[in-house]
Amino acid sequence: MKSFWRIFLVLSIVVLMFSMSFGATYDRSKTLVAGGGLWNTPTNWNPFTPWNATTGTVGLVYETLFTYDPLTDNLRPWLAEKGEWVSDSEYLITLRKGITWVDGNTFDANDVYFTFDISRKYELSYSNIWNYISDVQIVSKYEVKIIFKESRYHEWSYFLYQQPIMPHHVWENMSQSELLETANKYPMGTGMYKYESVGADRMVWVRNDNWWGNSLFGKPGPERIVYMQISGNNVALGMLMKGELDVSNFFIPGVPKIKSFYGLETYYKDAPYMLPENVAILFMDDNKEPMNDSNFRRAVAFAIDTKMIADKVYESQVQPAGPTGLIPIDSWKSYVDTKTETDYGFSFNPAKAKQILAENGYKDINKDGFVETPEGKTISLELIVPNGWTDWMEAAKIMATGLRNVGINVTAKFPDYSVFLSLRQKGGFDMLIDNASSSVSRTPWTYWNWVASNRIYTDEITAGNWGRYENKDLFQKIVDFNFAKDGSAESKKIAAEIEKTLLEDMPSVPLWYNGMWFQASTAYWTNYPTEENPVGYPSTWGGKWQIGGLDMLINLKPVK
Amino acid sequence: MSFIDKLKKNDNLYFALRNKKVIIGAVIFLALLITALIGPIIAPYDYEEFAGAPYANPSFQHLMGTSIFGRDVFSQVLYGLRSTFVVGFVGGTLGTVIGLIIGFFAGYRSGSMLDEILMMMTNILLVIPTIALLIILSAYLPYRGVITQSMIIGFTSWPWVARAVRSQTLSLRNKEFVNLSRISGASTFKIIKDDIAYNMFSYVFMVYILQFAGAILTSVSLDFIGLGPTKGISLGLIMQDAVNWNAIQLGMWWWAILPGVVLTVLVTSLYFINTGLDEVFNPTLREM
Amino acid sequence: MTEKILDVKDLKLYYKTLKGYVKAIDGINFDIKRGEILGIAGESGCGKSTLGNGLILLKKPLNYISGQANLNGKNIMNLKNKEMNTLRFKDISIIPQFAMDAFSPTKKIKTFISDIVSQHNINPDEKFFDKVRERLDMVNLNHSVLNNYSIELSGGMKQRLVMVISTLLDPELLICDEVTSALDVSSQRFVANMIGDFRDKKIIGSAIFITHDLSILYQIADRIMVMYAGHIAEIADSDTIVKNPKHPYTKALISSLPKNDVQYKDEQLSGIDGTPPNLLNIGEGCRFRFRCKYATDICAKQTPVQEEISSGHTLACWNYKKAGSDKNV
Amino acid sequence: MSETIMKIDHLQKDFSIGLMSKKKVHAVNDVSFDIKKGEIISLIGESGSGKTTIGKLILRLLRPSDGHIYYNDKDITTDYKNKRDYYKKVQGIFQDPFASFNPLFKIDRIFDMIFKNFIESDKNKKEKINDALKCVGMNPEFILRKYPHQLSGGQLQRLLIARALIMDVDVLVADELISMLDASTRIDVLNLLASICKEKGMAVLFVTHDLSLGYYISDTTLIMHRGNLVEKGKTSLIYNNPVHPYTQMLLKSIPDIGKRWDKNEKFLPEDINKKIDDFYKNSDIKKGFIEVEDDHKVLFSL
Repeated sequence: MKSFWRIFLVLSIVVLMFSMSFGATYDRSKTLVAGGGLWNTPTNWNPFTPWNATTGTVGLVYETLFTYDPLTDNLRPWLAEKGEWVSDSEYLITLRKGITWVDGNTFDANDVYFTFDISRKYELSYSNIWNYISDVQIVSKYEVKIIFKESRYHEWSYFLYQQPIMPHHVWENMSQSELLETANKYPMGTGMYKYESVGADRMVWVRNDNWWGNSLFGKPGPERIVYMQISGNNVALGMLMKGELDVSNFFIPGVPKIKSFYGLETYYKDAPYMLPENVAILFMDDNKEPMNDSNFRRAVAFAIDTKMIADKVYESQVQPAGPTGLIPIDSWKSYVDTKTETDYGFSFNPAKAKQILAENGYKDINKDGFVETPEGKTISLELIVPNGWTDWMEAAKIMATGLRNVGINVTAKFPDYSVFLSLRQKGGFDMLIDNASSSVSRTPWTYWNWVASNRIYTDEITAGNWGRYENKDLFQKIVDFNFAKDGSAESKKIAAEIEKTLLEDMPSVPLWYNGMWFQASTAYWTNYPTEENPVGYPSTWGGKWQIGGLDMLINLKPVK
Repeated sequence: MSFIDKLKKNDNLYFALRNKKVIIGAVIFLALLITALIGPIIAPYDYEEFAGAPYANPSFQHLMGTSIFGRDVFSQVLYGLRSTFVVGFVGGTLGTVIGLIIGFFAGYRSGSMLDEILMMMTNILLVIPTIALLIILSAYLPYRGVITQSMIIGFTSWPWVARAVRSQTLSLRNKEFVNLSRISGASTFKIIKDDIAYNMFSYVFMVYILQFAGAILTSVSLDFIGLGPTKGISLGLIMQDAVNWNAIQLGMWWWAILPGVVLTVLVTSLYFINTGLDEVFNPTLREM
Repeated sequence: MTEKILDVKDLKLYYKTLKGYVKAIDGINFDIKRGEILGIAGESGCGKSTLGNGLILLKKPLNYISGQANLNGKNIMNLKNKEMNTLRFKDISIIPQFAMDAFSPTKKIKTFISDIVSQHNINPDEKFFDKVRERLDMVNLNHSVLNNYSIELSGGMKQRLVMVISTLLDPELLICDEVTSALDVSSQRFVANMIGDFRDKKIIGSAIFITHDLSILYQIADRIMVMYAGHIAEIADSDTIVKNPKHPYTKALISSLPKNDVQYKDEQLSGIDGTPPNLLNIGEGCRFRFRCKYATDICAKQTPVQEEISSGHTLACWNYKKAGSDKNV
Repeated sequence: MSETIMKIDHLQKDFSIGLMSKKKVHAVNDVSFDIKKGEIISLIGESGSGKTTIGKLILRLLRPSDGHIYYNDKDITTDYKNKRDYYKKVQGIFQDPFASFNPLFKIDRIFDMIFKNFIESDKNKKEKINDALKCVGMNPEFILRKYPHQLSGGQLQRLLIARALIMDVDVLVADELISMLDASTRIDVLNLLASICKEKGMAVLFVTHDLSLGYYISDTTLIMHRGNLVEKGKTSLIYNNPVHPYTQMLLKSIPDIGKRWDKNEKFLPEDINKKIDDFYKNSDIKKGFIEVEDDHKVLFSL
């Protein structure tokens, strides 16, 4: 008994200290509590390894030359005042004047030069830009010129709002390994927020009141952002209901049903509630029978009831994908060739699926209810999604049922994520669903470059095209598209050809547009981005602040 | 001799059939077992079928309501109960049998090197949590079915059976009737069979019941933290689904709670049988 | 010597089982006077331990059916457990069978004692332990045993410790249930004598000494009560019981005991044929009649009543006169 | 009464404490005695004296650490494997009659086992059993085909005696045979045992802690103390003229019915060890196990 009390006492002291050190309470009316983009205790703020960095490191602290708003297709100068192609192979960046780093140093061309130059010197995540640029030059204190070997217009436009600029006076003397391995605690940037503190389950950012953009764009509403690590969507929902969480970027079942009871906002008031963010795609292994037959693959496409998935699994929080898979945002929509879509597109049509199968020799020979290959081999396929990805598991079950209904024997299976990853990268699966790099962007090139990536000639692949669909002609067209100026007639022509090939050959099937999951509580903040008030793309995920998250912060207004 | 007289001659059976706890437990258990066996026949829907409107309260059409997708929870429970029984039978049997064999040999050869080694193994396994083992195993197994899960539970749950059986064997081995058999020229095998194994039967039977219940509970907790079967359905998976899909926050108590109630009833029935049998086998507790 | 500490009247204590009642104590009458040691003897299952335990704590499945057990004039059978708690240890205490196995192996004796008395709202301070040491002296135990663990002590030492602990509050009545049975002969004598010592020094008021071993009882008990199958056969002072028993059962029992001058090759003692009856749902009648050679019709029909045949000598037998005249039992 | 059938020769049994430990306990230390045909020997000692161990050694349920046991001049400690012939003639009965029967089987099993393993033909099996049961005073009809829990302790012990009868054994080790029995029945069991000895010439090693019963039944008495045999000889000699202080103390502490203990005598069991030590120290004239009179030996020093 005595020892019990002793343990109890020690525990309570520990708990108390824990809550004192991390549970500092902030004035809620000046604090934004967010969640959905933090899955571990924050331990890294290194902009050179953005995939490890705590959300906000890029965007809130380190800023990019441009930002991008997918709602308006606006590539907006941010650190840059402007950027333009001064010739076919030269891009001149003019920087804003009067920007300082938080430590008081002036932000200027040297920092931009450093950011480019360091990736030439060292092997960094963005060093591949040196595949197509040949030099970077300081023109003046606020002007930098990039010289191109190859004018990859599309890739470049994406890079402009992806790459944060680093302060050269902090980083220039570091070795490659130092640069890549530092946790960079207390990151020092030019951005609207600064590192304040960190807890086991949270990251606290405090507003930089001297931010250079206050006069240009407006001062961000929240004095602090407490970014919570929330273990799952059910916890997030509970917090939203109680007003403990202001902005959630989780997929939360039931939101359509209850949002009005708890004063929750979503981007659209009614279905589809969420903006589209990326495309869930069905990949089929092109090196295996019968998935190596494009007719079979087309039949599969016709057999999937994506509307049912959207309605049942997502309660209409997502939209079924169009045949091209291109998300209907301006930058991608403008490249959809409607004629190609009509001529070669597909939709849920079991009869058509059966017809395609029958026409191409897939018949049920052994009368087990499922078709065999034209050579008479039985077909028994697995459709895999990671175990625990509950929405996809449900979707996969519906897909498998649909496929079985047209005579294709498919079972939905749920390996653990590590097993899934290994199968995805090394091959050996039959069918899988993935959405890894299909996010909205400045250009559909990012989508095609992933869904039909030409980097498939290694044992392990990481760049997409998981089915290892090989079509050199298509690969070349995607390269050509990159070289064609955005919006040019040529680029549209190439886009139509790419779409045609993908639809005819159907190496992968676009399924639905995963949402930019966003639910906001109006307990403390208002003026969130919505359909009527499209002030930003409401994302707080790592790497997405500069495509609208920053705008959301600038526009937030306290309730009181 | 009438049936009742015959019954009275077999004390254990006689008292078991007079023990309210055993009767109640057994009736519930058998009812659930039968339900599980004929589940797919009486289930109004398939467990993956979108049977009706989502968010539906329990009604005559959906005895346990529907899930967020409109699946019939009652049908899911009927199917899930089967897997739960499979886990209990396979996991419980495996755990008991392994524990029995190891505990038996360790006990019969107590003090020997064999005993030391077996017990060291047992003690090591005893402190390694099942969950840790499962996490490691899951990296090697692409999928886990109900059977795989049951086997894993069985292979990790035997140590305490082994310890208990060892001490039982040890105490039986020192009983004087063992010595009497020895000086009566009985073979070692016969002594092990008649004098030790038979006398452990009631004990082992109770251990088995506890293992059965334990396997079910372990499977549910594994299901719940996402280490459950990656295919099929079980009561644990239904509950995990309910939690994952916010049934509690969304007020769908029937989805989250009713499968749990069924499970609780099942496990409780086993504990009823167990405590009841404890009274039956242990004459000092026979009175009620 | 006339004040009755315990007065038991027609007491019935039955075990309730699924098959019916086991009539373990079935209408017994006796009393204990202050300063007296009453020995209770009988074969296993005769109800002697049931009686001892029943007086202290009625625990299921043992049920109180009827009758009285008046401790200092108060019927303790009707007391609620809470009220009984205030009496236990202080007014009535017990050394149960196997008590010496009850020591916790992980606790030092001193801690063990502290824990026990704390439960009875006694502060185990040094003053208290001074008293404990005083008592240890009395039973010839070294003070250092307090710092020992129970496994370091022999059975006899443990039994003496139990004795000290259960009499710390100077109980009026101490019930000793088979306290010598598990001991070696050499310890038996000391422990048995201790009971008498404690009584003489007025540490305990009086005692009930339960054992199956009549020869031990003869050494220490003032009076002996012989029980058979839930009934009392005979109560008398110990010399009378041993040398001039009247009840056929007592006679047979005494004559079956080995004497220090009888060897098999010279003279053969004899036991009692048969076994005690099953007490489950047993009916009327003398329960010894199945083994009794004087049994007549009445023995099967009517339970013999306890009858005081001379001062302080009570027995329950229809035919004791016939038996009494028979020398060759 | 003179033919020696079993010879216990410098028997030693050590138990090591724990598997790894080198510490040893001498459970039986250099014990020698003879068993003659038809003789009843009581082996008396308190708990832990090693008396039960000797019984188990003779029944070959334990292996001796040293010393020998000769049965009909054959050293049975060297051919440890061949037990069947030995068990035909040397048998045991154990302390707890209830624990001596496997509760799941009918009591007939103890007879079935011996018929199967020791007796060549099953011929007359039923008769032999019935005769033996009658001999121990039991009615076969009421006894056979019952389960152990349906019988009393006395009946069970008689069954075990009947079992030895059927086998017609030479030596019976009776370990605390009657200690679990009630006073009213124990004397009958003892009488039965003694009468069989006389009739059949069976020798009994009567292992007990009860001195008065030992006196009643035995011809020869052995007193054990902590693994050592401290006094042995004719029963009447030992009881009337105990020499070893331990024997003296034991005899003083038996409760004797009809004779009360001397209340004034300070009796402290703790004193005994000192007394024994003094006895050994002061007896320097006599060394070892020495005859003090005919058929009466005493241990004078270790």
